[in-house]
Amino acid sequence: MTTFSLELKEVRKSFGKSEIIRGASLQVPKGERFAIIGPNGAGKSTLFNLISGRFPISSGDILLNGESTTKLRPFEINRRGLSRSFQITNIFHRLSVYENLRCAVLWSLGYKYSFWHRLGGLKDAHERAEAVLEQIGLKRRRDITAGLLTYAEQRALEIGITIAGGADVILLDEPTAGMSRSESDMAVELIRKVTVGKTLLMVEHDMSVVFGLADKIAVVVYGEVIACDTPVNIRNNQKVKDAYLGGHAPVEA
Amino acid sequence: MEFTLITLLNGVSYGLLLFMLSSGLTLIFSMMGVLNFAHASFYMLGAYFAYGISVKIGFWPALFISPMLVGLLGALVERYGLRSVHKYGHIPELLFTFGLSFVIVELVQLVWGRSTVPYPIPASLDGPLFTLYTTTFPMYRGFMMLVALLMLLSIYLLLTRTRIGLVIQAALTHPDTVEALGHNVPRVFMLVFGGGCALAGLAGVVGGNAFVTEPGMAATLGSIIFVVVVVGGMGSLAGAFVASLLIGVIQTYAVALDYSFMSLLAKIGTQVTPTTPGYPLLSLTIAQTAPILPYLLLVLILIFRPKGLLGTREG
Amino acid sequence: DTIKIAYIDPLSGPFAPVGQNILNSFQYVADEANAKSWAGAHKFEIVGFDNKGSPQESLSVLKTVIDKGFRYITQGNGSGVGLALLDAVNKYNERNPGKEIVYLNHAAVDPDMTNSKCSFWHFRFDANSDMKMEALTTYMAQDKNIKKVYIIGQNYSFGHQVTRAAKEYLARKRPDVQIVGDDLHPIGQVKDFSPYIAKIKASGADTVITGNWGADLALLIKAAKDADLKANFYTYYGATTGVPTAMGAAGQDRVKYVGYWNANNETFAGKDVVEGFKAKYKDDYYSMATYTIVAAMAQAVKQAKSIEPKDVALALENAKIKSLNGEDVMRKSDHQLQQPLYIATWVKVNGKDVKFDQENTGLGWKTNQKIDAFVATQPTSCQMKRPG
Amino acid sequence: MSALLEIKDLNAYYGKSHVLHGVDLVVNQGEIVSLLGRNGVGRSTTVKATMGQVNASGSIRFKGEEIIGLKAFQIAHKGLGYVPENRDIFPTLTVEQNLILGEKSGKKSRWSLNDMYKMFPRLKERQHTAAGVLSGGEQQMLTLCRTLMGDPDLIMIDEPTEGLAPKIVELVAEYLKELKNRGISVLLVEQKLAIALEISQRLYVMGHGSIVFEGSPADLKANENIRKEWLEV
Amino acid sequence: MTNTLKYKPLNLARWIIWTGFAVMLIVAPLIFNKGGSLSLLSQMGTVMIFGLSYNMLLGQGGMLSFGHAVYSGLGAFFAIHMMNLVTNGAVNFPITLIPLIGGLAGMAFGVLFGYVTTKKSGTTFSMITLGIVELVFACSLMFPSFFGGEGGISTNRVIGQSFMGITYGPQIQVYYLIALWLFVSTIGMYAFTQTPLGRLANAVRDNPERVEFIGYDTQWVRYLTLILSAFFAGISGGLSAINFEIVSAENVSALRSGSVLLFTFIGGVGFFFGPMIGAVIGIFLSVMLSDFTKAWQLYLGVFFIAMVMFAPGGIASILMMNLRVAKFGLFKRIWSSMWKIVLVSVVALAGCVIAVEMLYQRTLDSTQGPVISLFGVSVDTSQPTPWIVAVLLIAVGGWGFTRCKVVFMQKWGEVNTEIEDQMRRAQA
Ligand SMILES: Nc1ncnc2c1ncn2[C@@H]1O[C@H](COP(=O)(O)OP(=O)(O)OP(=O)(O)O)[C@@H](O)[C@H]1O
Ligand SMILES: Nc1ncnc2c1ncn2[C@@H]1O[C@H](COP(=O)(O)OP(=O)(O)OP(=O)(O)O)[C@@H](O)[C@H]1O
Ligand SMILES: CC(C)C[C@H](N)C(=O)O
Ligand SMILES: [Mg+2]
Ligand SMILES: [Mg+2]
Repeated sequence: MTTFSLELKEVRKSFGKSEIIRGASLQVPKGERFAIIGPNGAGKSTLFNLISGRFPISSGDILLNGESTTKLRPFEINRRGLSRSFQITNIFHRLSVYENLRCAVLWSLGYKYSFWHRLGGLKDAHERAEAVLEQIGLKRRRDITAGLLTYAEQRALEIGITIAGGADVILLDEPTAGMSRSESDMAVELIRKVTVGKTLLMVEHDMSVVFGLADKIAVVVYGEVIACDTPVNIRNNQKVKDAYLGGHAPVEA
Repeated sequence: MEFTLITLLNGVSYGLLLFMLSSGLTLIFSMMGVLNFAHASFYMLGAYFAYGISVKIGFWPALFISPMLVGLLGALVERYGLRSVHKYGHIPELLFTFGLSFVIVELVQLVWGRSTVPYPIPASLDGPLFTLYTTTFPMYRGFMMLVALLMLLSIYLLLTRTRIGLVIQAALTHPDTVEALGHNVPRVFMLVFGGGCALAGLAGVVGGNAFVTEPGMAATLGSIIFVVVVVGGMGSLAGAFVASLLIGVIQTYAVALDYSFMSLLAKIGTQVTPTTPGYPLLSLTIAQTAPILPYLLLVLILIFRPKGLLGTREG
Repeated sequence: DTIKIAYIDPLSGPFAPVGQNILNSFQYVADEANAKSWAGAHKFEIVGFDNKGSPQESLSVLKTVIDKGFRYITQGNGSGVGLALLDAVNKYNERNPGKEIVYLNHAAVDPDMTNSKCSFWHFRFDANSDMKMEALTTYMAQDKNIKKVYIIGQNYSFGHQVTRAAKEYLARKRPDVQIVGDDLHPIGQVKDFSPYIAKIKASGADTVITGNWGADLALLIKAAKDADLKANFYTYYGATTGVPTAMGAAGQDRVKYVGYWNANNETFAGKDVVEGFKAKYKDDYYSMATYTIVAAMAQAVKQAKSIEPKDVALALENAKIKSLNGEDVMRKSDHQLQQPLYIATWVKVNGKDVKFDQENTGLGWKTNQKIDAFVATQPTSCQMKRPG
Repeated sequence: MSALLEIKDLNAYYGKSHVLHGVDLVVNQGEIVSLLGRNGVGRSTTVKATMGQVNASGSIRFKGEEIIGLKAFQIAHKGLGYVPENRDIFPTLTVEQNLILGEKSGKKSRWSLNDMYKMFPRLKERQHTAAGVLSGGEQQMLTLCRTLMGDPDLIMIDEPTEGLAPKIVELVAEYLKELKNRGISVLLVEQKLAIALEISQRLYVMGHGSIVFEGSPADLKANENIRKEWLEV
Repeated sequence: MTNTLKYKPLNLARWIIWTGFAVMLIVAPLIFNKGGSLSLLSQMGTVMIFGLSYNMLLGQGGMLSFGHAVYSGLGAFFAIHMMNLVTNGAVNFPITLIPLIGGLAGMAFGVLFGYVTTKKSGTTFSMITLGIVELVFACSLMFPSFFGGEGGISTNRVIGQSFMGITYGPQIQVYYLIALWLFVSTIGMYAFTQTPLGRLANAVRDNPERVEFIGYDTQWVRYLTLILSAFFAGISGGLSAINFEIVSAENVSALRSGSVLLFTFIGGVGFFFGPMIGAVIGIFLSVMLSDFTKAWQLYLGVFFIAMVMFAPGGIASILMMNLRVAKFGLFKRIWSSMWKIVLVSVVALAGCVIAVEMLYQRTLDSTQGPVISLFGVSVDTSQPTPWIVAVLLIAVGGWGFTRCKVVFMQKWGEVNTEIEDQMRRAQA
């Protein structure tokens, strides 16, 4: 049996009395790009929160590269190579763009909680941060305080922080929300570029992004994965149409 | 038996005074997020105003006028001071009230001098309410308890029958949005702060003559009421109530207990002498630890139940 | 020349009222001394410095006043501060020979300061707490109604000393009296004394001994009245600023104090000072040590023909000082002034033996007994190092 | 048809930066008007300025009255409703409390809580949940309903469909039409051209802080240039 | 609190700054050599270390502590007990290194208490620290053998034989000891801001949640930062033990903790050197002012309030803003309106001070006779003239202030907009 990058087994999650995730199962092979779609409130972001360790799961199991992560805390999961972005921008708004990225690479380069290294002397961290800066196209905004960036730039930085640590499983939650058509086209390019050879899981409502980027699409409805298939098959799946896409499928695509 | 009952009564009435003070603080703290370090100063102002007024026209008018005045002053402080600081965040707000407490003490001394003022208990309330075995329970303490309970009731009604609480909580995170929905946020803030101060003022009117009215009265009550608010759970009036009583009773009883590890060990036959290692700790009586109990409670509560006793949210 | 004395005591914060009153007392007496040339051509100048009631702050003030050229300091409010100052003065004098300073203690009464920690540079003009307890217990010994005694005090050096002495001396003089309890509470922090009163009540005590002062005493007595505790209070500091007002009628006939003086003494000695002080400051003169200190200093500089601290200190040793309570002697062996002590009770002013009230309450202190200096005197363990 | 909202020569500033340079815009009674434009051209600013949340000069008349310079809550009481763009729900309050806060004191609303729950049953399911934990889309629904509770005559909605599932987007479009049928005017700020074209009577396109196009959906569809220059990149 | 440490001078500039700092420390006592200023300087030095260590928490890590004095205070207690042990001959240890004992003790308690406090952040953290400081303070009276009760523990710093004439008897030697430690600690704490942990503390301050998702445990970041900060606080405690030769309960009090918060805030938490300015001003106000006037607490309170209301970034931010203006060569544009506003403020201030002083005379010190000396002039408060003067000064100053403020704010705004434009252009 091949190990998947990420595997959910009958995951359940309740908040108080309401069960939000009702036995979701999913298998993501290495190096594939997955999109997750589903109605509002279906539990997509919650699923991400469970996978990344933000919330503990109620039952079931989550395997990252074949190892269970359900007992681990977010930073431990991150150290095992999973990194995520947020639906609502979540950056270090008072640090400069460059510092945001440099913080994000420190752990993976093994600097831990060091207070005996001089930041300025860490060549590898510097180079890595600069490289990511280049990739996300914020080179010219390098020394701006992150809080002052425009919305789209902040979204790009959000992605930058997520990938900077070099994790090989990446979770993106609505990376293009609030972007205009052209901006989201650029974002798609960016995502495509930075996830080469990595496993990607992405929540999106923008169908052009979903169908443009994903190798496979998983549909979450009421806390369950009701379908998981190639984009073509999903587009023609009646269940998905009823639950999610509505009358005319991808309008803007 | 006499001792137990009277101590309980003492504890409860002390607790209720704490509640009077902390209710205003809870209100301000929970709603506006302002840690009002000057709260006890407003308590002091209440006492001094009441003294000034009662000398002229008697205690009963003072009971009403003084809290009004303090409330008005609080509202002015909010309007011309806190409001402009609000945008910088909570730490500056806190520091503002911190500085204010200095200023108030000084002003009070300027007006009334540095020593105790003779603010007496009104004759009609002076005397025993009832006698329990041989100990009399003063009428004034009964009055204090009554006022505290009335206060609890009226705040409760205010909070549950109006939307003020909601407006303020919402305005804490999104003031613009609340305003766009048609609520006059600045005015509500001013009212709440003024109201909270008025409550402190009322506590001052009642507590000032029950104890002493002097410039140091604010400093000594300052931190204990923070303990009450936090232990009760920030934002929970009921919590503040429970915590006040709890702390009042614990402290009162602790004072009465002369037990220590040493006496415990003596009971089981081990004698402790001053040369025993850890003697200072072993010989400490519960009575002597009374002053730290509230803080110990605070730390323990925050570690094991950061929401506070009846609180609903953290931090 | 001018004899500059730095008064280092609390002038702000909770203990400011007492500090201010005593500063005024000093200045009043100094004015009088200057007007009447007590010290011949020399004049007194007493300047107040605020130590905010803290030992550490006091040491920082000490540095300041030394820098400003003061060679005499006086302090009294709080033995904790007193001990710290004593230590600092000793160290300074050791490190700066020829520039010594002298510490005139007007009220810090921890006995240690003239026993194990005694110093040539320190003179105490108040009676130490053991002497006061000696006098107090001597008085109490005569009262056969006293059967059960409760001791309550502030939890610091002075409070501890009072508790210890009370137990010791009562055991010696009245072995039949039972100590039914003793308590130490944090200083200046207790708002509500009713639990302590409940405890006292439960113990069945008929007499309470306390060294409490300031609000701690006022609140204690008030709480006793509320709970209808029928016990007498033997205090050290019933006459200090703030206590009379807070006590009011509640303490009538029930509160006594022991001190080196009482305005309503047998001859009303010091009447002029009390009246003059009241006229000038609208306040009561009770800190008679101020008078003794100025008088002693005047006498010493005249005798030494110098205002150099070392000379003055030597002249102070064994000095016989005429003060308002008679002729006092500064004992050479430990620099503890030997003086008579008074026991007085809080009663209504009657114009006869109780002329002066306090804080306009209409109540004043009636002298019960004047106890001669030799009765109250205590042995000392002082081994003083005198400058060579 | 009379002009309900009439904006003339509106200039607005954030601190010292001048964002709007003379915006003219009219919304008539019972009309859905869309305000389009690229990111950052100042559409949200226009709406915020109308609501009194941004420093502005010029003229804004609502029901014939000048409202520029009034405080936001006064403007709200005149009957203007505003749905902000970034899901400004009150996170610590429950869904129901959020809705209750939408009501204005001393005014009878034509909408009740139940109307809202009927519109979005999802909200009813979550009514006692703290709004902060709602999903992105649920929050969007909540802000819309909250403003409706205040019974506005003109509702200004800033990007209501962001983060909503395609099916819900259609639903929102339906409801906006429904609002219009009930006599409520709508000023819609949108990113999704399709919806704007579908439901609005008139459209404005903004560029660099002023209006560069005004016309019907048909006009815009016909006008390739405007679309190229001002809406796409 | 914004741009922490954005200020990155060139390496050369850095060398100049540090050397300048060292030179300043060396010559300060030569310049300020009036009686008493030496002990003032010594105090400032210790409080600077304390403030800087506090800012590691507040400015860098976003942790608002109400109990920082616990670490400096306990450090001081251990240092002083160590000194007493040396005096008794129980151990042998050089005085010069005593602050290290304080630091280690502070650190040890950082390890102990920090474990509890840093579990939480935000208001909960603040409240636990308040609880801890009150606890420790209350304990200080319960264990007099360690804390010395109300009177504290005294010591004698002149112990052991002198080393090259250094006995630490004279204040000047103590000053240089403090200066040395200040210099070393400042370098240490500055270096900390440039380490991975230091930067992560910033990240945790800004957004603790996200930090968890880049591989770090926020609790550890807070905990380690606190431990290091407690170490430096302990050093300052050890130095103050040497300086005062006494340590008492107030060293671990909430009041002391509050004042370091105030000083640091006044200095400016947004800049590394802010707390140093705060220490200078704070010590000056609380030590000197109380010598000059009885109304010092009133002034202190009003000063704090004014700072909080009008300059929440602290003195450092005012300074840096002006420096920035100067750097862009635009200072001459605001200069004319600036000196005017300063002038009228001084006038109004003088009026207020006169009024306050006279008021104090009339109420609290009425017994001392109506004459006081103000700025070296003796004034009779029972006459109307000085009152009229005071009111006039306030009126004129106040009126002038409102007038000048408008002009100044406008100019100030213009200049700063221009600067920001320039900066933006430079980046674009
Ligand atoms: N902490 C929580 N407590 C209670 N309910 C929660 C919590 N977090 C999420 N929920 C609920 O779980 C459901 C799923 O939320 P989630 O954010 O996962 O949805 P989503 O699929 O991401 O939707 P959207 O596309 O709108 O973002 C929602 O109904 C939400 O209210
Ligand atoms: N609070 C603010 N302070 C300073 N500038 C701001 C602020 N808010 C917005 N701006 C600037 O004003 C301009 C107009 O912003 P606005 O939010 O109105 O744009 P928009 O058209 O709504 O775009 P979006 O699609 O991003 O919502 C932008 O350039 C933006 O950077
Ligand atoms: C002024 C006095 C009340 C001080 C007290 N006697 C003490 O020694 O502490
Ligand atoms: Mg989501
Ligand atoms: Mg917008």
